Amino acid sequence: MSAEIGVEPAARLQLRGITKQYPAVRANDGVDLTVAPGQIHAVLGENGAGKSTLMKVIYGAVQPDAGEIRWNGRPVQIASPAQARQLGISMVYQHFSLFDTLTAAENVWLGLDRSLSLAQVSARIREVAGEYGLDVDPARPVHTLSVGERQRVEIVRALLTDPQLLILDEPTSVLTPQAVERLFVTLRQLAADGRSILYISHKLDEIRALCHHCTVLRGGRVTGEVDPTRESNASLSRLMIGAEPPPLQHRPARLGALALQVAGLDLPKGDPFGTTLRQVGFELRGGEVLGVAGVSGNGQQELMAALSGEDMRAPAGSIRLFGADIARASPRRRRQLGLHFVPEERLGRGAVPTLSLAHNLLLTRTEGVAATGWLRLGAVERQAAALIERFKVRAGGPGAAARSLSGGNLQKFIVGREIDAQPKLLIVSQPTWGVDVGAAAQIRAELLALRDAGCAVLVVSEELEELFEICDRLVVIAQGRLSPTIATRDATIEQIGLWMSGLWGEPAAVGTAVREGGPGRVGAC
Amino acid sequence: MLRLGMLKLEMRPQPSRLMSWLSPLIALVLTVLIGIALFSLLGKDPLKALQVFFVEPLRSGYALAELSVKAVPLVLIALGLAVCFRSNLWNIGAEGQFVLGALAGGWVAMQADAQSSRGIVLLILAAGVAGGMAWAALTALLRDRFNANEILVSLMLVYVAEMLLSWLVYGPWKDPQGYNFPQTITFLAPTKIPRLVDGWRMNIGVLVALAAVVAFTLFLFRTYRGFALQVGGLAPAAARYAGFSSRGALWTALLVSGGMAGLAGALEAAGPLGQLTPYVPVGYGFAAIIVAFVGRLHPVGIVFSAVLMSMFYIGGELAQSRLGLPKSLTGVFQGLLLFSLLACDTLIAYRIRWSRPS
Amino acid sequence: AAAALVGCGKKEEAPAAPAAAPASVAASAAVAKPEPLKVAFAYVGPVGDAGWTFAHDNARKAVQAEFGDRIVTTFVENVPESADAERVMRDLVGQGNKLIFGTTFGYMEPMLKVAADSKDVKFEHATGYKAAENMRTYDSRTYEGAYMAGVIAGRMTKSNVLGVVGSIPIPEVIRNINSFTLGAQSVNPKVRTKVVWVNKWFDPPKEGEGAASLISGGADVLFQNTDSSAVLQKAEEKGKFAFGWDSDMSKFGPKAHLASAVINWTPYYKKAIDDALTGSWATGSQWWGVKEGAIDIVSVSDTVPADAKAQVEKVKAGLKDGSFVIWKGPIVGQDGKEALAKDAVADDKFLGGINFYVKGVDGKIPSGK
Amino acid sequence: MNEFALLLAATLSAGTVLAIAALGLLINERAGIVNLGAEGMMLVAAIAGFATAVHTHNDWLAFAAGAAAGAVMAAAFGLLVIWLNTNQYATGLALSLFGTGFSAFVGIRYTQEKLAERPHFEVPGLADLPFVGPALFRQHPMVYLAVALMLGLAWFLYRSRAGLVLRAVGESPESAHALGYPVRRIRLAAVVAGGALCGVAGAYLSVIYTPLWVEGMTAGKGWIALALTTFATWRPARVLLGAYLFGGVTMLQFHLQGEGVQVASQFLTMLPYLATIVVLVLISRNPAWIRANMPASIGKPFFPGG
Ligand SMILES: Nc1ncnc2c1ncn2[C@@H]1O[C@H](COP(=O)(O)OP(=O)(O)OP(=O)(O)O)[C@@H](O)[C@H]1O
Ligand SMILES: Nc1ncnc2c1ncn2[C@@H]1O[C@H](COP(=O)(O)OP(=O)(O)OP(=O)(O)O)[C@@H](O)[C@H]1O
Ligand SMILES: [Mg+2]
Ligand SMILES: [Mg+2]
Repeated sequence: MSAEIGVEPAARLQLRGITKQYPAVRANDGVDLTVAPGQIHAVLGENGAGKSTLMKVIYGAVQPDAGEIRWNGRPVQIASPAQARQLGISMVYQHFSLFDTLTAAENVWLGLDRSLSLAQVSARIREVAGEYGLDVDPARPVHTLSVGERQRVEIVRALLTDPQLLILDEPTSVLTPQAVERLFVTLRQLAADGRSILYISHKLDEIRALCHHCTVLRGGRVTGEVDPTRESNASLSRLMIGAEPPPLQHRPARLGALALQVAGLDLPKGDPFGTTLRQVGFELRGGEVLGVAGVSGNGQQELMAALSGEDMRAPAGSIRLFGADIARASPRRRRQLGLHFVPEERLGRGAVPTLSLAHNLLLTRTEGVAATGWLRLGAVERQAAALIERFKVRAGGPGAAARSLSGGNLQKFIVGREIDAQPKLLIVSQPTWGVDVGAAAQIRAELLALRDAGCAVLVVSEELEELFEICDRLVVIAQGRLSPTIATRDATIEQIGLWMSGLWGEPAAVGTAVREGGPGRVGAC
Repeated sequence: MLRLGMLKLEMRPQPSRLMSWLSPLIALVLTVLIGIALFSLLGKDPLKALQVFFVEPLRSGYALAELSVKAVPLVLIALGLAVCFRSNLWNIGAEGQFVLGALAGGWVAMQADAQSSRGIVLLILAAGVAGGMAWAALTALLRDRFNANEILVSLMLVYVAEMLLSWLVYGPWKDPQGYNFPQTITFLAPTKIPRLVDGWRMNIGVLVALAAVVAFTLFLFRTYRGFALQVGGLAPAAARYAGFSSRGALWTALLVSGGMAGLAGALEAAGPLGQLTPYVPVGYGFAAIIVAFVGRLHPVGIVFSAVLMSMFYIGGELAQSRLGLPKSLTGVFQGLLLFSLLACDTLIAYRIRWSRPS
Repeated sequence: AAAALVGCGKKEEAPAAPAAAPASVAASAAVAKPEPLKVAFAYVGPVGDAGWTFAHDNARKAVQAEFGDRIVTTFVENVPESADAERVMRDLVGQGNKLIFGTTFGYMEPMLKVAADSKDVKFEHATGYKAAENMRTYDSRTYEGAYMAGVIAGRMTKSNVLGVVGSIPIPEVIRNINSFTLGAQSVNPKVRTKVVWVNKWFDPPKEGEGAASLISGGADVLFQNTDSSAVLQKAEEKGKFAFGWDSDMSKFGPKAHLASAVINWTPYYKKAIDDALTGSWATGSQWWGVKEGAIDIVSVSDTVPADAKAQVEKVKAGLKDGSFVIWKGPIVGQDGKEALAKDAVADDKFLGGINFYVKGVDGKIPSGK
Repeated sequence: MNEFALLLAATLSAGTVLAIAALGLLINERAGIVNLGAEGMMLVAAIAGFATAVHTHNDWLAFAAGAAAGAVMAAAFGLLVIWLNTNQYATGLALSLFGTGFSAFVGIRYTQEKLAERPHFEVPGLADLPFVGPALFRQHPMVYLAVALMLGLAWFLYRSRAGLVLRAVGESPESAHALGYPVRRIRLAAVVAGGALCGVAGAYLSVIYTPLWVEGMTAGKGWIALALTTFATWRPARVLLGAYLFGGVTMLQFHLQGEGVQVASQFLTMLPYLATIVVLVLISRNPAWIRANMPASIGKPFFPGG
């Protein structure tokens, strides 16, 4: 084996037997990986497979318990990100590492080790921006940037260190399809310059389109090394989870009564860094699933808050539930009327991390509360146990603290908690964010079952595939405005992608959107 | 994980129940050990010093009664503060609310005459609650309307309350027969808080406090409203999602804690003090913050920590006349106890491991 | 019930007291050694305040030295004037003390309560007005010192503006401000007195700030009725004059210090202990001044002209032999009305209830009518 | 006129204690840590400084001792809060309590001490100018140092890379950690620096401003310094301004009394505290203003996972 290392002097990065043990899991278990110069190398795996951990090991942010790293043939110890950058390794994190109140240039400056002045950094940003088509205004504070622009700041920051190896951890989860295309152009250009790229994604299509080589991780171990251009989605999926997810059962929609009517919803942003909603309007009937697509940060959060009642400032009459004006009703009142909501953040919003699952049930369910306000803890506990059973939540029982559950299991518990309430309207935000394929399939199936039972379902997601899979109709949100709705069967990914940039063919609307949002608010490049 | 020398802290998947009970004990033992070292350093017999702090205050019925005089206001105020802190509201102005309770209760007491019925005591306590609530309501209002930081506002209002008291006892409420000294009349017999045992100063405040402990335990852990308040403290976004009003929590928590401090103030004014003087505030409001924390913000824990704190106070007094130790030692011990407790609390959420060199 | 607290610490000496009486004294009294009288002091402040409590503690040390092993003294400092005072008093009784001094007004009610339950113990309460069978009150005529300081101030001021930093507006302090002003006016009718109240007995930074503001308001001689030397030190820093109060503070401001109006509690404490030892103790009210050696003006600075010194000496001599009375009419109040008619001499009741400023004092008594 | 000059001078002097302490706390808070122990640190530093001055007769050594005392206390606080993740508010309160008791305890033998003669300070050439001389140029050097400190801190925060790193840590410790900055060490350094400045303020109080040692002599100044950082929206120049404003109100209330204003002194004594509340309310009503300046991670624990 070691002879093999010797005969491949061209390898830029070689990992041998990387192992990383966390208290609960072995995130990496003897991982081997070789990246050649100029190679775009995909790392594929379901949630929790250990992809991010491996990348952090390479970037020096996490120290492995065992294993060897060779950089350009020489064994190295990478003690810190600063040292990694010195070697020529740069990384764009899955979760951005930007500072909201600082300018783009300051953010970039913080990621550089060389003693450039801020002015020099600004100049370099402009140079790189020109070279790779990564348009960034160095003087803008980050909180005024769209998500796409923020990602460009991250990439520019990585490029300014002149890396030989660039690590991108799920860079496309926040981009429109068009922006993804642009990014790919840039990445191919970088690879052509001889730089290596480690590219992490769950999106099989992307990997097949972009990457030269693919390493598949499962449970912290390497389960395959393939040339992605020669694989199919199904074969990659088998490598990844050992099976293909069960296909969803689609039944024709049987439309019921008008459930939710939103009209003329104008809502100035509550948070200075938020988005203002303008003239949002749509309708939703029982027995159908409406999907809201859009790049995050375009008003989804604000719209959800207005619909769920977390933000009660909506103009009177702008939101009606079965005809009743609920624009200013509290979340509890809305729940009484049959509106339930699953937020995208599980810990801290959908559930209190330190409280037990039973106590967390009380957030939205009051069957265990007597009319006097007395808690019948026994009843609550039994109810929680039943939920855990029904939705196959893996947890230590109703007494387990919410934060002791894995993300997918907690999501199952929260979605289950709301579905079990037998809502008339269920609003779900990012139903399968960070949830592994199996759990995701289960949750999607539950949502469809709910629809078939006559419930109105509103799903907000950034994953277009997911929306196309489960929605009857789609609508796009961009810069706080809503596009017209379109039946899913009439829609194409390209069209929705275009709409996500705020361009939905209403000349007047487009004009205003661009002017009001400013040049940078448009998600696409 | 984080390292401190060879020690490594590791987050536990679940907070440890055992440690949440053990940690106050470890902290107390630590404090006592430091105390022993300190006494030896000062050339005092540590055993005797420990006896003064931990035995003498418990030696007799009378001593226990005196302990209750100190502990009752601490328990009452700390109960209210526990609700506040659990709701993530940092009312550190209980001292001011205590003063206002004493003022309001005292005012009612001054209206009494020798023929007044004993029922007036209830009125005095109610006035105390109202006075404390009113003062806390100022903080709540400024936080609610203007988003003003409640830590600072409530604290500044302590100084204002003290000056208000000072103005009243020097001016409008001054005892006309008092040679112009800063004091009100001594309250008449019917207004006195009834004592439990003749000759001892222990009064019905003890019963009030015990009832409050039961009520607060039930409120916090067995009612929906109590649950809602705590969700607001643990995870504000979850409270908003659940529809638990944060304004409601703000007002409830501050009014409850203000009311409890006011109640303690009225009990003190019409109890052991029997009149109003500029010296009504003696720091109960601040000490109760420690009591609340050492009691883990749990009503039953608060009883224990209030007794402990009172032992420190009384022990500090005794140590002066018995051992010639300065009074400031009390503060040193209280600070040390809180420090040790906070440090030991780390063990609830984390586990200590010896780091194995890799 | 209180007796339950006795025990423990019998061997311990009183904290700051000399460890044991000098051997010679012990030997001379060795014939028939009675149990020493246990005497306790409850102080409102720290013994190191350099002012009020310090003066009391000096006297305690003096009597301890004087009576040797016939008495044992103990003190408790920083006793709040709150519900805690009663417990401390009861504990002191329980410890076997037979004579207990409480050195601040706020102990009056608690001491009365404890005295009622402990008939075999004698109580001495400073500055109060309520007495009992076994509790008497004592005080010193601090205003005599204030008057003498005023005489010096009246001579030394150039701006004719005097400044007083007052603690809390009780009759004693108002009386001192008035007496200080009367003393100054006796040698310089043009003087005016400005007053700031810090509403605390002991808060040096605040006292200093008060002094600074008086100086910025034109005062060039300061006087304080608070318990620390902060005012004197502020005057030193700003190149103005000031006085020591309660104890000799000359070392805190060698240049600014004009004189210290001191209280010497020793004569009274000696008498009280003597009364208790000899069994002649009786209740009542004692108010001692220059005449009894309780009040004096000391360490008069060399910057004070000799004739001014002579004026002060004359006043002191007059107070001593009773030929001079400070509060004798005509005395006109701030409002211009006659407070004391010509030749009328104020009695102690009048003095005890003074709640007005004399003419020449600016401002308004907080919450005064 | 001269009267006003003296009032101004007293105001600057009174504001300096607050300014130095508040600038220190500003450093803490810029790194995301609130230290409610300011009062305790100032007290321990006050006695440390005073004792040093008594024994060495050197005021500058006294300031150094004060700074060291403040730094040590802050380091203890920092270890608990940053490494053991204890609650910042509770730990700060414990520090306050401990500091108050401990300073009183070790300070007992210094309550009778006085310092060597306090020198007068004049800026040569400027001290004799009419009005501005007595108003501005007869101050202890520490008064000017406070101004220099403000300028230095403003430069550090907004012009230097290290200052940018500090602000970045306060804004998002997670991101700073991801970029490889030693977040906890930076936070500890900020806490220690803040403690040292609180210490200098405490020593200035006992060695120059009062100059005496007495128990609890800070009398709430630490708390007011904490309030100042919020009402200055975490900007150094505004901290200084606020400190002088507060010093001004303090002096003004005495001045009004001395001038015989017909208001009970208790109400005048309330003034500084009421002023704090009013300014706090005025500042806080605009959440956008706060949000744009407030270090986003302030008061929140940071636990690096990795
Ligand atoms: N700091 C940590 N402490 C403890 N466990 C961790 C830590 N970081 C990651 N893990 C665990 O290690 C495993 C691998 O996590 P990792 O983030 O590498 O997965 P991933 O493949 O990047 O998943 P995703 O697709 O969700 O990004 C998971 O089970 C995760 O819970
Ligand atoms: N000693 C304590 N200190 C701090 N918090 C506590 C303490 N004991 C309980 N709690 C908290 O109080 C809440 C309720 O606790 P409690 O044990 O009363 O109820 P429970 O265990 O949920 O219900 P049940 O007793 O019916 O099983 C929980 O959030 C718990 O973490
Ligand atoms: Mg990942
Ligand atoms: Mg339980």
